[in-house]
Amino acid sequence: MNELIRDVCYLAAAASFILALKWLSAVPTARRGVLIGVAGMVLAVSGTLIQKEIVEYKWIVIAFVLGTVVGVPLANIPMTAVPQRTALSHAFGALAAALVGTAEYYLKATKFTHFELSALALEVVLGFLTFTASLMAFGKLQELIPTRPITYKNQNIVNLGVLAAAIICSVLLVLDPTKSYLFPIIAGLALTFGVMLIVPIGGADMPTVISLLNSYAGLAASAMGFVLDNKLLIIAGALDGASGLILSIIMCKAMNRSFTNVLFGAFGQVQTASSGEVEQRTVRSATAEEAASFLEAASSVMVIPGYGMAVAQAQHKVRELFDVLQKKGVEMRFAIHPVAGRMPGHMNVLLAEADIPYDKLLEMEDANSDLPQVDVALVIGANDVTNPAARHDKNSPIYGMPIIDVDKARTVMVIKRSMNPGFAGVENELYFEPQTLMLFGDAKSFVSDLVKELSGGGGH
Amino acid sequence: MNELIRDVCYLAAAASFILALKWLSAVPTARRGVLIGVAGMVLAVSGTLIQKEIVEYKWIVIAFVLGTVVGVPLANIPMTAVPQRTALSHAFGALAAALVGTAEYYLKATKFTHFELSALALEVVLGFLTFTASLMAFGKLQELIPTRPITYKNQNIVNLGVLAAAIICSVLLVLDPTKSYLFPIIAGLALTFGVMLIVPIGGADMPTVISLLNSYAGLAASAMGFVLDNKLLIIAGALDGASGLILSIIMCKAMNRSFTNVLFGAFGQVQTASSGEVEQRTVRSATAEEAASFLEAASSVMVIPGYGMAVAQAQHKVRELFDVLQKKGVEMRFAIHPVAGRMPGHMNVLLAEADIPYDKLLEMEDANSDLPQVDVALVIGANDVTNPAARHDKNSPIYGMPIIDVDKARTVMVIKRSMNPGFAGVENELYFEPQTLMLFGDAKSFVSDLVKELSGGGGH
Amino acid sequence: MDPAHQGSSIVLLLYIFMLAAFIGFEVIRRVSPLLHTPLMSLTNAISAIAVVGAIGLAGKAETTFSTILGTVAVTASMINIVGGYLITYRMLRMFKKKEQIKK
Amino acid sequence: MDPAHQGSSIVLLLYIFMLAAFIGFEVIRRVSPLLHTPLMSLTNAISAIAVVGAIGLAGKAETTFSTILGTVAVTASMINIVGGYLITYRMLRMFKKKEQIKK
Ligand SMILES: NC(=O)c1ccc[n+]([C@@H]2O[C@H](COP(=O)([O-])OP(=O)(O)OC[C@H]3O[C@@H](n4cnc5c(N)ncnc54)[C@H](OP(=O)(O)O)[C@@H]3O)[C@@H](O)[C@H]2O)c1
Ligand SMILES: NC(=O)c1ccc[n+]([C@@H]2O[C@H](COP(=O)([O-])OP(=O)(O)OC[C@H]3O[C@@H](n4cnc5c(N)ncnc54)[C@H](OP(=O)(O)O)[C@@H]3O)[C@@H](O)[C@H]2O)c1
Repeated sequence: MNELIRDVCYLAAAASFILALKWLSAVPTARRGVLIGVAGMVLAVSGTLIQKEIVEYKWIVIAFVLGTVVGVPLANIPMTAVPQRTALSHAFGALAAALVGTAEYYLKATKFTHFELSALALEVVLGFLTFTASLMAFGKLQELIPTRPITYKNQNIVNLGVLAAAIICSVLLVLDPTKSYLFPIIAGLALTFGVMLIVPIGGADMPTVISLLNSYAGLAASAMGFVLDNKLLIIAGALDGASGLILSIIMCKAMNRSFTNVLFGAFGQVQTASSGEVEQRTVRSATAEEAASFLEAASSVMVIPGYGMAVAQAQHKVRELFDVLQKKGVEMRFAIHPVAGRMPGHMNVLLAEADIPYDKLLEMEDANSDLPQVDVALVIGANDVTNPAARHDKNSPIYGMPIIDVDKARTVMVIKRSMNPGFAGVENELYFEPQTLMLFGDAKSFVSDLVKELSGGGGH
Repeated sequence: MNELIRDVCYLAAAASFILALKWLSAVPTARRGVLIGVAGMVLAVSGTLIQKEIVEYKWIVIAFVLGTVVGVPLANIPMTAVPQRTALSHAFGALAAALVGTAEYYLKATKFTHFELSALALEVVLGFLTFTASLMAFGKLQELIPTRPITYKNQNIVNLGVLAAAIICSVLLVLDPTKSYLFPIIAGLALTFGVMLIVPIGGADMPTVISLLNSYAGLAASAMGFVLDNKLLIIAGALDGASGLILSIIMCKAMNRSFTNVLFGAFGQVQTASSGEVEQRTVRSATAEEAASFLEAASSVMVIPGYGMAVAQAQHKVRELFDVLQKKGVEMRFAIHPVAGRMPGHMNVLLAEADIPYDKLLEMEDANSDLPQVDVALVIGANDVTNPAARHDKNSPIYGMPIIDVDKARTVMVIKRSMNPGFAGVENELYFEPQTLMLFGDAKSFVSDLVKELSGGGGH
Repeated sequence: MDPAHQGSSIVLLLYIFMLAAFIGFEVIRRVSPLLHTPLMSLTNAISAIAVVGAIGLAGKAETTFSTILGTVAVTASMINIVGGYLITYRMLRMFKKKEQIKK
Repeated sequence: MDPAHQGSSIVLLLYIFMLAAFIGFEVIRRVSPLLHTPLMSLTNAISAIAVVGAIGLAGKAETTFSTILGTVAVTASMINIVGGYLITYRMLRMFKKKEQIKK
């Protein structure tokens, strides 16, 4: 009887998760998606708790309380910290899968079939490597450890060697499950490989990696499902695996990098900018006062936010700018590049946090078709996603990456702190165009100066 | 070993069918969809043929040959006969499912579990009722039997009684599988119910019914999958079931009828037109020559094809009209109502058959936003889908059905044979509008007259 | 065939049905109205998958009755397979863009 | 656990995996880029479904070792469940249309 209830709960939970993702696909239904996702999880947990094999609730309750106590603050971090939070929680998810796999092995190693043992080995290897890799990614994003890529000779060969060793040990274990001394070796190799995988990758490349790690964590859960003969785990894991994979593919496409290039560790290679001609070019810079007068005179303004806006936490000031311009009858919209910032959709959440209506956020294609009619394009802390070299300079490392064509606007203003390049490490020729004005300063304080100028001007 | 190969074949076949439907969703990939569908079927059949239980190939080969000999001509019918062909093939599909279920019952009635027997009963009931219902639908569409709905008092109660009797017998059989005398009764009741279901439905309502029958045939195959523990059958059946259901929902929506209304047999009730005011109104009619001069003078023409074009097989003449107008620099496009004709997508295939480029076919919404800029709206054998009463006359049986707003065009010309109403049986007030010209005649011969006038005129 | 195993097997089949039905709805909702008629004939061909069960009957040669029923069922399914795929392909060949027709 | 049954069971699980992965790809490909960050946190919460396996370990109390590992795993999953759903909901609450903000 309990089994039947559990089976029904699990079936309903699987359906709920599918609906959750389906409803998340558009803003009007998205919240409903989260609620049904919660319902699915409640069903899954309840269905498990009522099983008669569960004889001891003490530790479960303690773990629930502990998890909630840690989980709630982790949900209330500032939006700019979302990338590192995601990395951290992948680490937790992968750890859970790895530990369950470990315990299952020691409980009934010899009772598994070859197929089940292979799934278990996959679960443990993926779990442990995702655990340390996610922790490393977290460390780099939170800048607890140096973010710059650390490379040495033959790194790829050494890394693949470690992975191969883990796989060979797994195969041996599957063939002879009693060789339990192999298990700690496999776990150790997987943990090591996780660290080594991230060492050569720069902090800025983390988002693609995190997304892949999401995929791995999902696959580990799916593998657990094969071990425990649990369809819910298989389904939920497969959904996650697909999600992570798709997001990383999207990111790769938006950066015009091949997926294999990312998969095989070529990321992290420091891309040296082709600085052949060291020709001295001039840039025009402007003060907040001058910039404000441009904005005031414009009838339409397109803001291109980037990583700098996130770092400076400037989104709330940008919202003030939006309000003050709106009062003056200037239309301000936002052009969102798919990989602006450091994770997919990064800019959208930040701007939504600052209460910017989401119908003012344009996707890249729409923004590009409007830009030639825009008076002022205001770039706030974005760099690579505006670099026209991507369109024509075949030698540029970002050649072929789709960009926001800010240079088509009548006037371009760029808020950043210096002439330093962005993530890709290449100079941005946009800054030398005749219609470009550089507004040097921290994004937050510069935008707040603009707001002051504009409201001051409005008060006259 | 053979089992493993079969399992792999089935898994691949299931994946192929899914991809087939996915690729069918857009024209550029649609043909690839059919090919992978064929591949899936070949895989499924091969995987079955290599099983060691198959000891006798003679009958299988004979059946293959017979099936091919009948199947090929059935694929080469004129496009106008597609609705009846579809009905006929639903009958074949349902028959196959019902016969397999019958044979399985007599082979091992007592070896099934309750669940399997229930699935078997469902398969047989759905199979047999879909079989006769589809044959009836075929007969009505092919006009072998009278197409008009035949109704009598308490019809719904009688019908439901037959269905209930079939269900009760099935329950008894599931509870005691040895009562094999019940089986022929169930089959008989299901066969009868299939006939009775269609008797009260008019020929014109057949498409919705056919689509539902498609859904039933799919569900019967899925039920067979539960009986035979065959996942491929479950998946393919579920895909079909979903497809039929969705298409009938789409048709219901486009006719503004509730789905429950269709499901519970309210269709077929003869809709008596509200002929309260028998006011004598005048219509303007015109000859082919006059109509041709209007077309020649226009710069844009929108053709609204309907059931009449299909009946008259006028699509090739329409294509000639298209060519001759194009030569004269007149743009001719087509506005396709979702339920124009007698099955979903009917007009699209007909026009495609006549080599009209599919980018000239507009969906209803797009056509409606363009119509106010159109010089001549040429209605060819369409009626209900152009009736403005749907927009404002709350008493009209078609009130609320989305229509093509032909009355917004500068001039409207309507080719039909008489002032008779169309499928819904209501008068079309469009014909009394001042900008409307009636072109009385058979669609094919009138269009061919138009072509003659226009090419004659071009030769002057 | 102990009941526990039967139970779990039914659940598994229900999972498969649920997932497949969901895929069906998602995929078919997105089929362009332009292609609804080919869609009907393609699903028609696919539903002839009942052939798999029919071949089993016709080939196992258990009783004359089951062999006859199986043979009829294989024939009926084969008509749908051959007819369904051919007519779908034939319809799709008709859909051409302007440029393709010019050629 | 006769091999035949094992075999069939594996195939069933593979079917489920295939169908679920297909659904995942279809559904997630259609998520608006606007919502990619909430998507990441929602899938994160869903992947905490490993809790189902972890509860089994922590509650069966078979060995001290397995209970400890199970408890840690339940805690880790619970962090993700609570944190993941809450932050997703929090993010989504931020997305407002113009009219909604005015109110
Ligand atoms: N979103 C994703 O999913 C994702 C994933 C992987 C990789 N990436 C990569 O990340 C990059 C994103 O492009 P992006 O244009 O957003 O960023 P970017 O190219 O990294 O440029 C950010 C700019 O912001 C400026 N900045 C930094 N802190 C600032 C502050 N406090 N105030 C004002 N400006 C500040 C920096 O210039 P100064 O130092 O001169 O101020 C820098 O040039 C792309 O290259 C993309 O490929 C994104
Ligand atoms: N497509 C679907 O999936 C579907 C499904 C279910 C129901 N329906 C129903 O079918 C109807 C379709 O609307 P419709 O506008 O296409 O058709 P309609 O309303 O049935 O009108 C067809 C018109 O064509 C004329 N006609 C018949 N034969 C002709 C010929 N040889 N030459 C010239 N004209 C001829 C008839 O008028 P004369 O007799 O005066 O010539 C008739 O008024 C709708 O009511 C819809 O609800 C469609």
